Amino acid sequence: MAAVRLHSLQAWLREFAKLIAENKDYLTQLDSAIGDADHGINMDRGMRAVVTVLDNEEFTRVADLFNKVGMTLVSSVGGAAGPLYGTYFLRFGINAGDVAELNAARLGEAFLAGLEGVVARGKPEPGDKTMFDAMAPATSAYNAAIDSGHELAGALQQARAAAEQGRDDTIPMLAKKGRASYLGERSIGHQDPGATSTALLFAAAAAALP
Amino acid sequence: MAAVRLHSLQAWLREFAKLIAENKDYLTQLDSAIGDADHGINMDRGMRAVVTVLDNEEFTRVADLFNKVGMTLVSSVGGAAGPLYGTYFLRFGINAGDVAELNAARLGEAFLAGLEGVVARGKPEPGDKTMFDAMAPATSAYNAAIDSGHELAGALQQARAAAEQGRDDTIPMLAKKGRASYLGERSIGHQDPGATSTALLFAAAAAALP
Amino acid sequence: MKKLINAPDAVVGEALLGMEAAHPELVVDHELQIIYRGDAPVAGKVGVISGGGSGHEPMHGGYVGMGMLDAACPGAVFTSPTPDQMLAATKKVDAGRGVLHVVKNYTGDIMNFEMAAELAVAEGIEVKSVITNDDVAVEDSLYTAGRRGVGVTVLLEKTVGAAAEQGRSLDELAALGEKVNSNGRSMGMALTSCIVPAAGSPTFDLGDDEMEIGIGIHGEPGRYREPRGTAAEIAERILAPVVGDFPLQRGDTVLAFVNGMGGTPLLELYLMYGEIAKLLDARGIQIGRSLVGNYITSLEMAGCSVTLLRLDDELTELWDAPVNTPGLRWGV
Amino acid sequence: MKKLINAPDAVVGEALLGMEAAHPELVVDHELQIIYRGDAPVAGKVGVISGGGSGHEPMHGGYVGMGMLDAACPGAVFTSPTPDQMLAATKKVDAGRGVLHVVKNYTGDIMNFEMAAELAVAEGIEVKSVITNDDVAVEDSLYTAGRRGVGVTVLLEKTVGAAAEQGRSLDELAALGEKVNSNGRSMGMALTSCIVPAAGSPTFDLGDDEMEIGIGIHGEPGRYREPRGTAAEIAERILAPVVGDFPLQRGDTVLAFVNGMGGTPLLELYLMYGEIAKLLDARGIQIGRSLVGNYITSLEMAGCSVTLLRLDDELTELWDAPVNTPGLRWGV
Ligand SMILES: Nc1ncnc2c1ncn2[C@@H]1O[C@H](COP(=O)(O)OP(=O)(O)O)[C@@H](O)[C@H]1O
Ligand SMILES: Nc1ncnc2c1ncn2[C@@H]1O[C@H](COP(=O)(O)OP(=O)(O)O)[C@@H](O)[C@H]1O
Ligand SMILES: [Mg+2]
Ligand SMILES: [Mg+2]
Ligand SMILES: [Mg+2]
Ligand SMILES: [Mg+2]
Repeated sequence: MAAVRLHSLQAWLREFAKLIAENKDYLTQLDSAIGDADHGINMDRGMRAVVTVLDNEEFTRVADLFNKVGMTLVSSVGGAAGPLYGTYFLRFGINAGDVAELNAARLGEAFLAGLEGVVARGKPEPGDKTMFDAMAPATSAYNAAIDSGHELAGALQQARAAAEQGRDDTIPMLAKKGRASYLGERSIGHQDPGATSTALLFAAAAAALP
Repeated sequence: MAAVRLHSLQAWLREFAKLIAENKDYLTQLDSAIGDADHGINMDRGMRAVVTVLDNEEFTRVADLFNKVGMTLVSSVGGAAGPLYGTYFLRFGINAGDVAELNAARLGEAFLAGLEGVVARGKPEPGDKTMFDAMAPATSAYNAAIDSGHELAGALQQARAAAEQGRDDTIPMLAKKGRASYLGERSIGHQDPGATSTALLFAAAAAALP
Repeated sequence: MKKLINAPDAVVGEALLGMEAAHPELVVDHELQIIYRGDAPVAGKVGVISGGGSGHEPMHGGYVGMGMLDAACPGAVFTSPTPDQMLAATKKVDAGRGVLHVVKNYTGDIMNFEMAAELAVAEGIEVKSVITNDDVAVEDSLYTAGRRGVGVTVLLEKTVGAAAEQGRSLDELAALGEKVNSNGRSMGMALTSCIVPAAGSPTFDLGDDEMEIGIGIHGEPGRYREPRGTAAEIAERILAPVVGDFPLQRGDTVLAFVNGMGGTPLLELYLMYGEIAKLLDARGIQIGRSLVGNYITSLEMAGCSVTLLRLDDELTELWDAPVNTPGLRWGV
Repeated sequence: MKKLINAPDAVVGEALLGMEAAHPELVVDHELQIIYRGDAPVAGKVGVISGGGSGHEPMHGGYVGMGMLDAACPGAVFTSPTPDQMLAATKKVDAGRGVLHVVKNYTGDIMNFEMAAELAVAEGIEVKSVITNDDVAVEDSLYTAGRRGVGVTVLLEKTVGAAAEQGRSLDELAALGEKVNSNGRSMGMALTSCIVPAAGSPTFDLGDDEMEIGIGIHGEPGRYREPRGTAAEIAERILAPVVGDFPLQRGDTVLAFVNGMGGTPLLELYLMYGEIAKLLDARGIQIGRSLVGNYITSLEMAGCSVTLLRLDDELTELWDAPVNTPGLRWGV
């Protein structure tokens, strides 16, 4: 089975940065409706900082790469998304460890470690209308696909699809975490911005990792 | 020649109050363009106070009536218009004196005294784009008409026409006094609000005094 | 009209109820609409009063208190108060050493204060006036209404108020006031109009990409309109005429005052102050003291003005002297 | 977008240049974006820091100085600052007696301060946090993000800051902070939206005859929208839930704080204060202290909030204690 090399992981991050930049206004618009109109701005600031790191530093270990990415997001994003995505990548890197590549199964473990980091940091529960609602199904879908013998590319496509489904599923939810929760019933009918950026994260993975 | 009785003078003031009320927004609009958007509001506040005085007090002497009217305007209008119209009526009353009626010639003298009060208070010069530019020609026209043997009603019609002409003549003027002067060249092309209210004063006279 | 009001005509009177409730150390005459410091008249002190149209808060009511004004007379929004108010205030704050009237140079304010002074003098009170006319956006001439009084008014009320606390005479205070005025210059700009409550709609319309330079504090249109600029461009636009008018010399020390018109966030005012400080530095002008915030406003107008006051030791000391008013407070 | 800025991304950094120029008594770390009081760390004193998104000025940067905060960490507009900033500030203001973090209850602020505290503790600094969550517009529940921190934050920074000057311990200050928070409640409303500079357009649209009740300070929509009311109606709308939530009793004494959202003139805020005072009086609640003005804003949003803090002798004395910051200054 093909292993994911360091340059693919970097390509993933660059692709994520590109998708964020392309969807910056859209994410901010979604955040206008049920938040404070900055999610696209925040994520774009953070991912641009990540790209600068990728442009200027050499990495030979997955752990180093994602430790740096996580710290960069923590230091540059702020808001809720900074600690959440920052912790995601920090935990992803710690789990991946001192290696130069990941096989498909180890990638799934790293995805899960990232997800657990988000849960530890933000205490989201399923249905709270957060990025968790895209991240958890995507992670499960990926691991289930790998477990049942799919190829990396196919599994990532399933993760992407599950993330997008999870993102769409946030629309009817009543927000219980984050700023959208202040709206109570009025949060219903709006798509969660963080779930939307998480769908981009898995779209980037499906495009760049295999 | 018919004399102007106290009740006609009161009718003049009521008619002026009515015209001001009807033109309140218009005067304020004119003042928006070259001033601070309050001339109609100011004049209406003052003339409503005058009407309240007329409703509640008895007058037997012209001097008393106009002393009270002038003081009421001074106390309730503020801005530039308060002292100017206030002084106008104060001087009008002093000139008219301790009488119960005015003949046409004495009325002309009172108009002139009022005008001189405005000049003393505001130091306007002809062409400065102020109420003076309507008040001075109206006063001259009235006195010239009386001097040349016209009836009261005809002289007042000439005063009204001259005030309206003077009002229109303010349009091309470059303001040298009052707030409009801050605009310099940009004041050109706008009709002066004070000259406009003065035209109403003489329109009210033409309607109510004869 | 997006305002927190009950009825346009009631705005000033009802705001005075709030002032009174919020500041027990002040006394409000609701009938005549006058705000007094609670201990007026202050024995041995010349009284200092001011007044003008409402809508510029905290000026003037917010500057009543120890070290500034003894009384303020608010008029209707953007409309000079009446001589009745000024006369009553003058009588009440007079402790026998006379009363100084601080008057902004507007035809209405001048004429109403003039009438009040005539009446007060007739009643045997010594009155002097000091007139502020610091707005360099307006051409100065003997044959026109002359320059408007704007930002310097705040600085004058503070410094002359401090000098009054020291026990200076009416003549000395009038002279000091003229010194402050002649050492101060201002210029303002607007990004949006304001809405006079009784009028109900914006006094002027500005396109989303326009700004108005040389604006006053009453929603009067400015001297010219141009495409909206960056903060750096705007700073240069309003600072250059101010510096040039004195003209200030390298090595001069100033109090630099960046004032908000009411609708511009403090974040942006600080940003503007940074730009102004940079430009002053480039010209070799020292900033001795500074003031940033909404101190002489024009309702909810977005925009700012810059005022420079050339400082010497006397003015610096008077600026630093204790003051205890709702709008400026330190040293006590 | 009618703003005095150069570039949306540069707003906070450039405003800090202005803060530094205007307030020589403060020290600004431009790289990390931190505002310190010039004499930090203050020997023998527990450090008190806060931080949060920018756009609420004068909070928090304007509350740095003697008697309030030792440092403030501004984030991007409406975005929590990062743990780096908070960690650096914590290290710098620690004089050996620990550091109190004043945190408004927003997911982002909580998580970023949490990370900073973890890092600081790992470096051997004692850190405690006090969280403000006074906004009664938001339903409180263990299973949600809970109430937002709004107006009480200002009052807490003032009173806890005063207590820190007295030399109280970190534990005592944390306990005092909780006391302040649990004795304070707020509710806000908006007449217009604000515009986040980087977003460039209003966060929400409100019809000319609508208002939004239960608004936060980040342009978040409120709890409900209704036809625009009079000041008296609005006062009742926002005061009733505040009073009811405590609930306050006849005879209670409060600090009544009417706060402007940034775009509403002070004239109107005083008018609102008058309405609030009337309603409190009718309920038999005494006003012990008051505060009226723009203290915790939401850029140029028009609207206001009301905060009540139940006072006892301790809180009153701490409120009255000397303070010397750009945003609040008295007694020195
Ligand atoms: N407690 C939480 N757990 C997980 N995700 C959360 C939590 N709170 C907020 N989020 C996510 O963060 C997103 C908002 O991010 P962003 O707008 O950048 O931060 P902020 O809300 O501080 O402005 C939300 O759309 C949601 O998906
Ligand atoms: N010095 C002056 N002499 C005569 N009339 C004047 C003078 N200054 C202003 N005016 C008149 O006053 C009018 C403005 O009145 P108003 O709007 O009520 O007062 P303000 O300018 O104080 O707002 C002007 O249109 C002009 O006709
Ligand atoms: Mg957000
Ligand atoms: Mg006017
Ligand atoms: Mg006026
Ligand atoms: Mg945010």
